[in-house]
Amino acid sequence: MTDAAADNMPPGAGRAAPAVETPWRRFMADFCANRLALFGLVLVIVVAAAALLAPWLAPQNPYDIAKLDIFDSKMPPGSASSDGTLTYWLGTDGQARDMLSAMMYGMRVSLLVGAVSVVVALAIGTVVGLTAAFFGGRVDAFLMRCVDIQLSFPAILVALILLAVLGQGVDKVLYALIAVQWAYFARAARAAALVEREKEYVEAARCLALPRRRILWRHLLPNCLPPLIVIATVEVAHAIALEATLSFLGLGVPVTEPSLGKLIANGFEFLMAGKYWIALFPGLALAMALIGINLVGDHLRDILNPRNAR
Amino acid sequence: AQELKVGLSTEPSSLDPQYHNLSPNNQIALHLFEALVAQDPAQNLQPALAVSWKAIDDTTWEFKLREGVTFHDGSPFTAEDVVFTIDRAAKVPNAPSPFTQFTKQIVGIDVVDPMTVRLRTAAPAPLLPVDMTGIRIMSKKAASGPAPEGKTTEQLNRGEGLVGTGPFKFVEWSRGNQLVLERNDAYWGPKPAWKKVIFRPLPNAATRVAGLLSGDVDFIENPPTVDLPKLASNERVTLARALSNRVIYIHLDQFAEPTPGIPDTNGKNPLKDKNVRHALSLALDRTAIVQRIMEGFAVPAADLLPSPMFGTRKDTPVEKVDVARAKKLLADAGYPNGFSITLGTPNGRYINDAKVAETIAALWTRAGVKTQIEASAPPVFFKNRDEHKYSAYLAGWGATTGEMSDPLRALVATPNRERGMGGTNKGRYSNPAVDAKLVEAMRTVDDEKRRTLLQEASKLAMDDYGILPLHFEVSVWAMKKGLTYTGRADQYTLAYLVAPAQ
Amino acid sequence: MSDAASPTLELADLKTHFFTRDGVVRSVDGVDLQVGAGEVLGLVGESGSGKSVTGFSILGLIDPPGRIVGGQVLYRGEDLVQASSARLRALRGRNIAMVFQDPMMTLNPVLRVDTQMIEAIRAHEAVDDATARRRAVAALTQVGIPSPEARLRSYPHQFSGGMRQRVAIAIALLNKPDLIIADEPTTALDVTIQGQILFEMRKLCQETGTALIWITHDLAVVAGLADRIAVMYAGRVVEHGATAEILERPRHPYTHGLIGSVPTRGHRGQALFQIPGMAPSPLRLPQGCAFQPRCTRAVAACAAMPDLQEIAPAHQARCWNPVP
Amino acid sequence: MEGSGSVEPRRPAWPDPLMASPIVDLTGITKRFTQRVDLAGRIANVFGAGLHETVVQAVSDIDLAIGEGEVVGLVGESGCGKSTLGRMVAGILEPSDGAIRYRGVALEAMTSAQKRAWALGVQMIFQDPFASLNPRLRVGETIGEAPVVHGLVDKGQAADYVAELMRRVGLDPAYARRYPHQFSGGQRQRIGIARALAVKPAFLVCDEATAALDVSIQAQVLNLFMELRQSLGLTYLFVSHNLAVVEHLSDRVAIMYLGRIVEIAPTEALFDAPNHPYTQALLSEVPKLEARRRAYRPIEGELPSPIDPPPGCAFHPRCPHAGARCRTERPALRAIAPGRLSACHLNDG
Amino acid sequence: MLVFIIRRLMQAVVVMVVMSALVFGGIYLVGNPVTMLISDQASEAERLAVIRDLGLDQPVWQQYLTFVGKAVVGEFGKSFRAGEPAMQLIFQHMPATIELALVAMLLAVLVGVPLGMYAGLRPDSLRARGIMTVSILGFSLPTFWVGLMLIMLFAVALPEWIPGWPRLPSSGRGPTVDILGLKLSIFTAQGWLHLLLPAATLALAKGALIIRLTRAATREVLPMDYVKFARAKGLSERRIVGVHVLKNIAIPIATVTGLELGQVIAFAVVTETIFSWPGMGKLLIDSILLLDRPVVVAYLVVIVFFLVMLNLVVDILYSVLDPRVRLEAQGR
Ligand SMILES: Nc1ncnc2c1ncn2[C@@H]1O[C@H](COP(=O)(O)OP(=O)(O)OP(=O)(O)O)[C@@H](O)[C@H]1O
Ligand SMILES: Nc1ncnc2c1ncn2[C@@H]1O[C@H](COP(=O)(O)OP(=O)(O)OP(=O)(O)O)[C@@H](O)[C@H]1O
Ligand SMILES: [Mg+2]
Ligand SMILES: [Mg+2]
Repeated sequence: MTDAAADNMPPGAGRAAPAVETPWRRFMADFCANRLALFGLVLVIVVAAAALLAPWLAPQNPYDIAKLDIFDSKMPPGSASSDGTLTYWLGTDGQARDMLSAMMYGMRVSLLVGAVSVVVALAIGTVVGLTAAFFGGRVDAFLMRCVDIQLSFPAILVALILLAVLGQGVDKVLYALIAVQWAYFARAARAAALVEREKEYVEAARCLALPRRRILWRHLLPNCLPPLIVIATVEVAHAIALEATLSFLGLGVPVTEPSLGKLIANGFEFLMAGKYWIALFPGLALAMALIGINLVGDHLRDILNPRNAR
Repeated sequence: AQELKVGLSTEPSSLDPQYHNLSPNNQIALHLFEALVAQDPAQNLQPALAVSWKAIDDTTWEFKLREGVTFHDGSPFTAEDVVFTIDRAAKVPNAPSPFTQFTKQIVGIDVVDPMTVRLRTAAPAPLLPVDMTGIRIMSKKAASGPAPEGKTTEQLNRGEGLVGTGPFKFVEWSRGNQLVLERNDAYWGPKPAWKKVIFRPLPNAATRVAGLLSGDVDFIENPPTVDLPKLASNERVTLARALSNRVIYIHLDQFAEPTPGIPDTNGKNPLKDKNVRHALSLALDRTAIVQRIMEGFAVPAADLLPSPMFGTRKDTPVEKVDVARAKKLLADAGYPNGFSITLGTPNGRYINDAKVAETIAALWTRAGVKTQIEASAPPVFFKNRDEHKYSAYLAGWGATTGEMSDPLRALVATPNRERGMGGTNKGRYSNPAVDAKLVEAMRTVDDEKRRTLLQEASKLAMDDYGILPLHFEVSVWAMKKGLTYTGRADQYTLAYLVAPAQ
Repeated sequence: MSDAASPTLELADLKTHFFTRDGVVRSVDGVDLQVGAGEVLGLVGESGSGKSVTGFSILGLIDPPGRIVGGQVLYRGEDLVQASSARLRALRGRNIAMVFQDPMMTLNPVLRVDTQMIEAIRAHEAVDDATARRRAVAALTQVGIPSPEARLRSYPHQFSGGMRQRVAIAIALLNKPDLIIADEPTTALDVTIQGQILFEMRKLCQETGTALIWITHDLAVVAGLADRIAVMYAGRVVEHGATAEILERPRHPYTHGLIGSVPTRGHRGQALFQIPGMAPSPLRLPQGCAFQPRCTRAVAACAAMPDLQEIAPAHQARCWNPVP
Repeated sequence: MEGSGSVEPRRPAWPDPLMASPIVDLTGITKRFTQRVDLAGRIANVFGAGLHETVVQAVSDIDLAIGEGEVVGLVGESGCGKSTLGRMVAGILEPSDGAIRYRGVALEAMTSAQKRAWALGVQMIFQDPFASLNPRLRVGETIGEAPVVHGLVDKGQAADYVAELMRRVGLDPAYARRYPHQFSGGQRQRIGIARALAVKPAFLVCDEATAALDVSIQAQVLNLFMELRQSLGLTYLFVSHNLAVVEHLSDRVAIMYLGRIVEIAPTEALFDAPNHPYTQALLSEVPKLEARRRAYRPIEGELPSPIDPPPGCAFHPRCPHAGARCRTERPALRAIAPGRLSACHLNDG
Repeated sequence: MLVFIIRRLMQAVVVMVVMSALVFGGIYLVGNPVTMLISDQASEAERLAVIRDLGLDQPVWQQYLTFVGKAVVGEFGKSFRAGEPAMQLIFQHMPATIELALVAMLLAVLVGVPLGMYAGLRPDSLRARGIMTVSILGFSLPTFWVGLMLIMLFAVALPEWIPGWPRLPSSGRGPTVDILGLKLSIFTAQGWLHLLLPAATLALAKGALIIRLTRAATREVLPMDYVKFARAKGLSERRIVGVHVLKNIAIPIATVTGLELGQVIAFAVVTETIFSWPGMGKLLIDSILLLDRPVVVAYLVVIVFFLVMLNLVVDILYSVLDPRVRLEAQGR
């Protein structure tokens, strides 16, 4: 039995292959191995690009009310505007906004709300969770009771109540979403930190008399991040969906700067009237974004899961 | 025709006919109870439990009651029931919107004989018969109880003591789910066509329409305007419509200086200038709003009440949109570059309110007044409005009494709490001439004189652009083919008026 | 019992490979072994040398992406590689039993011990519950668990590590198998507990004539237990012979080095013998003799794979240049 | 029930020549892990739940002095408190009771400079070669971090310093930019050693430092330890349950049982003639290459729980020689021969 | 166990106090409920009378203290809008929500667990991949949009396109039957028809979650030594999957199902809005929009209590399913 493929390994050489394999490269290689996840990533990139570049790509600025011509409202897809300057490829809504533009701008709001709320919640939650785990004792008990209380309440209710109190507005939605999410991250961060804290490399760092802060941020934090990143990706999707839901219920963003959720809510009225495009297209866009993010998150979970780590 | 299923946009908050003065409650109460005086679809007064009424002197009204009417429980209807009911209105605790507003002028009730009552008032009360349309007579026998008010609201909600003379009897109510009524076969008037009526709350407009299309319900109120073109062309569906007494208007802050929401005029309030108000009115393309946003189910307004109603004028042309002139007026007023303004609007209180506001914003912006809208949930909007946080806001007013004094008093009279004037005049428009005519009218029992006074008062206010009427809502009902309904100005959905088509 | 001439189990050129994303892992790449009734075979090798995979291959318990790609597993002359899955299942636990390394993990934590024992009996025999229970009690007594009736109703977590391993062994013994494959059953245990278990296992095999394959990476453990030792390296048996032969006269340089690198009495403070380098990745095995890159005695011939040759009576080694 | 701890001499009766200046000196070291009852628990107790604190006495009343350059082996079954003791010596855990002296200075009396000297002077080598390295740091950073933070080397020279250390433990300095996952277990253990050496320690606590390694790799690491001891004059506390390894490396061996040292003696003496019945049993238990086909009665029973240790001599339930006294009175750790201490009533004759 | 219950109850009390205070202050800030309740025609005197009647003239902290004082003896005030005790309103609406949530969860479990196990047992099969892709859709799509599309499809489009296709009711609850004083619709065929779409909407997301959870749990359990050991004992595959694997994955599934039930009840707010389902969630939304504070606060109190009880039940269930867990010892 001959092994043609097997090549000799120099004695003492590290197991793995070419040059320096950074965790990042390893991660990318793992990531790209799954086609579904790549597809998800492409979806996310397309959606994000459409959102980010909306001011340059969108045929119309749907937030500029002076530009809206009421006589162009509720045009089916493919109609030309009454002044003949542009074609509404996806139709217009009840306010004569070009659906395509409105969706791109709406996606901006949705993504912004999702991303910003998650980033802030992640930051808050991580600090709280790590602090609780690292210091333990009363600090831990207090912080975790707060988290428990927050988590004993379904997100949508907290957000509903908060928004009812705060009123409408993108910023208010952000506050509500952050308030809803930080606790997840705090708990996850604490759980991860408790596991990591017991690992011997932390003990080694303490043995080397490294300053606490350094241990916390340089040793603990980076190793607690993977599960948090997984949660964060999925939470972005959650946040976007939650914002859409809140807007749908009439408690989210203001009507003049509709997010995708608000667009769908607007379209809901038109559904029975046969003006399907007003609810359908933003819904599809939202679904695309969420599916993309979830696909990516799903796969991230697989490859960042320490159980699956090789 | 056995059963009629009706989809309501708003469920009654209570079945107590004297708890909450609110359309959804009143329209249900009208099935079970009757008032002394009724209103026809155009809100003209009609005899009901009273066959006739007349003013005996300036402060006394006499009502002759209908003979041979029995309550659902078989007991006869008499003057005692009227006394009991009018008394009870003031005793219902925690009433969020009490019925005393209809009875507060009454200082005494005299039972002349079992079929005659006299209501005495402190001051001349020309509108007392109108007020009496809001007081639905309960059975003294059935609704008495240990509590001061007799049967409590809670008991009535359960159906205890819920005994009237109306065309339907109560069967069951499961809040949020359905209210079931059955025909009162002993009803004195025309018998309803339906043995049983089921009201289902379907607050979501789209679901309501879906319910109708899927046959879940036979009849719905307030189908969303967007669906109307499609429903109108659907041969399985019939529409009924009626011009309502509700005007949608824009109020402009004509008091505060500086006024919130206009940041760029160095503290000056441009809205105090009639030219500016005129310009804003000229910029409004009311026809476009009615056509595109309201799908044609509204009527452009030039006054606060639609024309044939009491106190309205015949010759009130709707302001034609004229952007050029608006710009010129603005320039004349010293704002050649316009200014910025925030327009407040509730979101979900009136038909398409926020959408209309958005359109207005676009229209004004084109005329040079850069407009932002601030749409809020109704409670927030009303709070802000009451705290004078808007320099301009969109709202609506339904004249339940169906005559002109009602909107004038509420919307354009100089605010005065004690006299109950200008309660909803949050733009704080004040015109002594209007006030004078109005006060005069309200003291006048003679209908013709009063009508003229009211016409004059409203003309003064309209010509001054003290308030900008937009349109009158058209109420719409949709039903499956084979039913008919006469639309009502008071927007009530009354199952006993639904009839199978011949 | 069967006649001594035909071994209970014989592996002939067994090959089990894992087809992973990174390539083919030749975990077991041509293993020949046999074990007879009442005999104890020690299977020794460093981590990753393929001991466990060999054990699992015998019972057909290789999970995808792994597959037996060649060779034979002859149980009393029957090739289990070709056997149907029903046949394999009938053999498992009844004729060939297995004990695993981690006593914490081998018993299902949510099932009571009696459930797990009785199901093992009833999977092979239609006996009533009472009989099965009696046999379970007997098996527990056999492995030295005090008050077995009461302990039967316990959950695994209520046992200590040593006790749990005894329960696992009792389960293996339930159906009186001909062969037990024990995959490092004492590695996770303390020395004192390991001592108890080794002692009992040997007693049991002697009493029942059961053949035993004892997998371990610790030569010292099999020194006192096994009749014969097979040393594995990179998926192949590199040396095989009677225990005393192997320990006293190791002929393969790897075995030789392995024995040299174990600290022993009387050499305190002296440098241990050191095999240079480390075990090759099973993904990239060197050509020819897998040990050649680390071997001090490597010669040109080592570029080709040597066969397992008889070097002395009942002593085989896979080497071109064995230690004299 | 109470042990005779109070009458027991605090210092070993027999002065060890090596002990002239112990580098680390432990007296009466005890470590308890306490699980408290929280508010809810206290309320529950009002209703008669009867909850109380659980105390794990992981390490009890240990006296141990380790001389400069000495290698002390610490042996015992799993859970007997070896790691806990090692971590207290390394300063990662604080003892609940007792005093630690480093180079003659008691912990409480230390200046902050002395504290740092102790913190850096005693380093640990860990068991798990996978968990003991931060997977997100390059090997060079892992090794070079502490000396830079503590100002032992300049940032600029760190790379050279790291290269030097890597060579010292037998790693190719070219691998400094790699991540831990790219190394084998033995190599990782070398990285761990280099990391410890980077702060120029005098004392290494090796907690099962070779337990996770294959025999052939273990030999390499053991050789490295011995080589470092020679070249750097290091002192070791070598924690292990592998008697053969301990015997190979240590000058003195301490046997622990349930949080206490039951016997401590120079290696040769201990292995030639174990005194304590537990030591005897342990030694007979160890499989040896030389021993073929042993026939012996293994030690009965298992290690009791440290939450609820048996009274008297903790070993008496498993001890073949246990008498009535063993069940009630805890034997003191006493000198039985020069340099040898044992805690057994049998020695009293 | 006792400690556990006490801990939960303490937590519940804290949540209730925090939430009710927040809501009290919050609604006070938002607006005056009277503006929504009272008719525009009412005079100022009437307005003031209403405000006094409802106790809204007092400073908010005093209102809160009054509320707490009464709440302690179980009085949560009357709904501003309906004039009925808030609790009574909530209990009237509760059966509808619970019924919907239970049916949805049941549907999710009945569909999710088998599919999840299949996907876990054969992770590489085409069907498993299909299941997983669909499940991603399931929990990606926002509930309200799914609800809309279902209405669109089953109540409007399909019956229009395909003659004879049954039109599913898209709103309301259908006829109810009184069972032990509860009005339930699951005992009539019409009731089931009405339940179908809203329950499916809710079940889709939860079913997807359960599929993924079951799959993950199965995949985690399968490589365990005890599964291999069970094989080595010669057990049949059916017994291994049906007993050894199922019993182990039942632990996380039961736990999550229990906790998700709380989420379903909370999320019913959305579904109920779309389908005009007369449950608690709709009551809440309406009450929030109308600033009907007593109802909002009472709802929260009920929900907190419910969730805490649910958690407790889940924990107890957990300890029943997993013999390793002793509740006292748990630090949670
Ligand atoms: N499921 C699997 N997928 C891929 N490779 C595998 C799998 N199982 C085992 N291997 C590989 O097969 C080789 C042999 O593994 P095996 O478990 O038999 O080693 P071992 O000698 O038992 O080692 P240890 O002493 O660590 O138990 C290893 O290199 C391992 O990586
Ligand atoms: N942080 C802790 N909290 C509670 N108990 C602890 C803690 N750390 C250790 N223990 C307990 O202290 C005892 C001694 O533990 P230690 O880790 O020192 O034992 P060990 O001898 O090192 O065992 P092993 O050989 O398994 O490593 C054990 O019973 C352990 O359960
Ligand atoms: Mg193995
Ligand atoms: Mg340890």
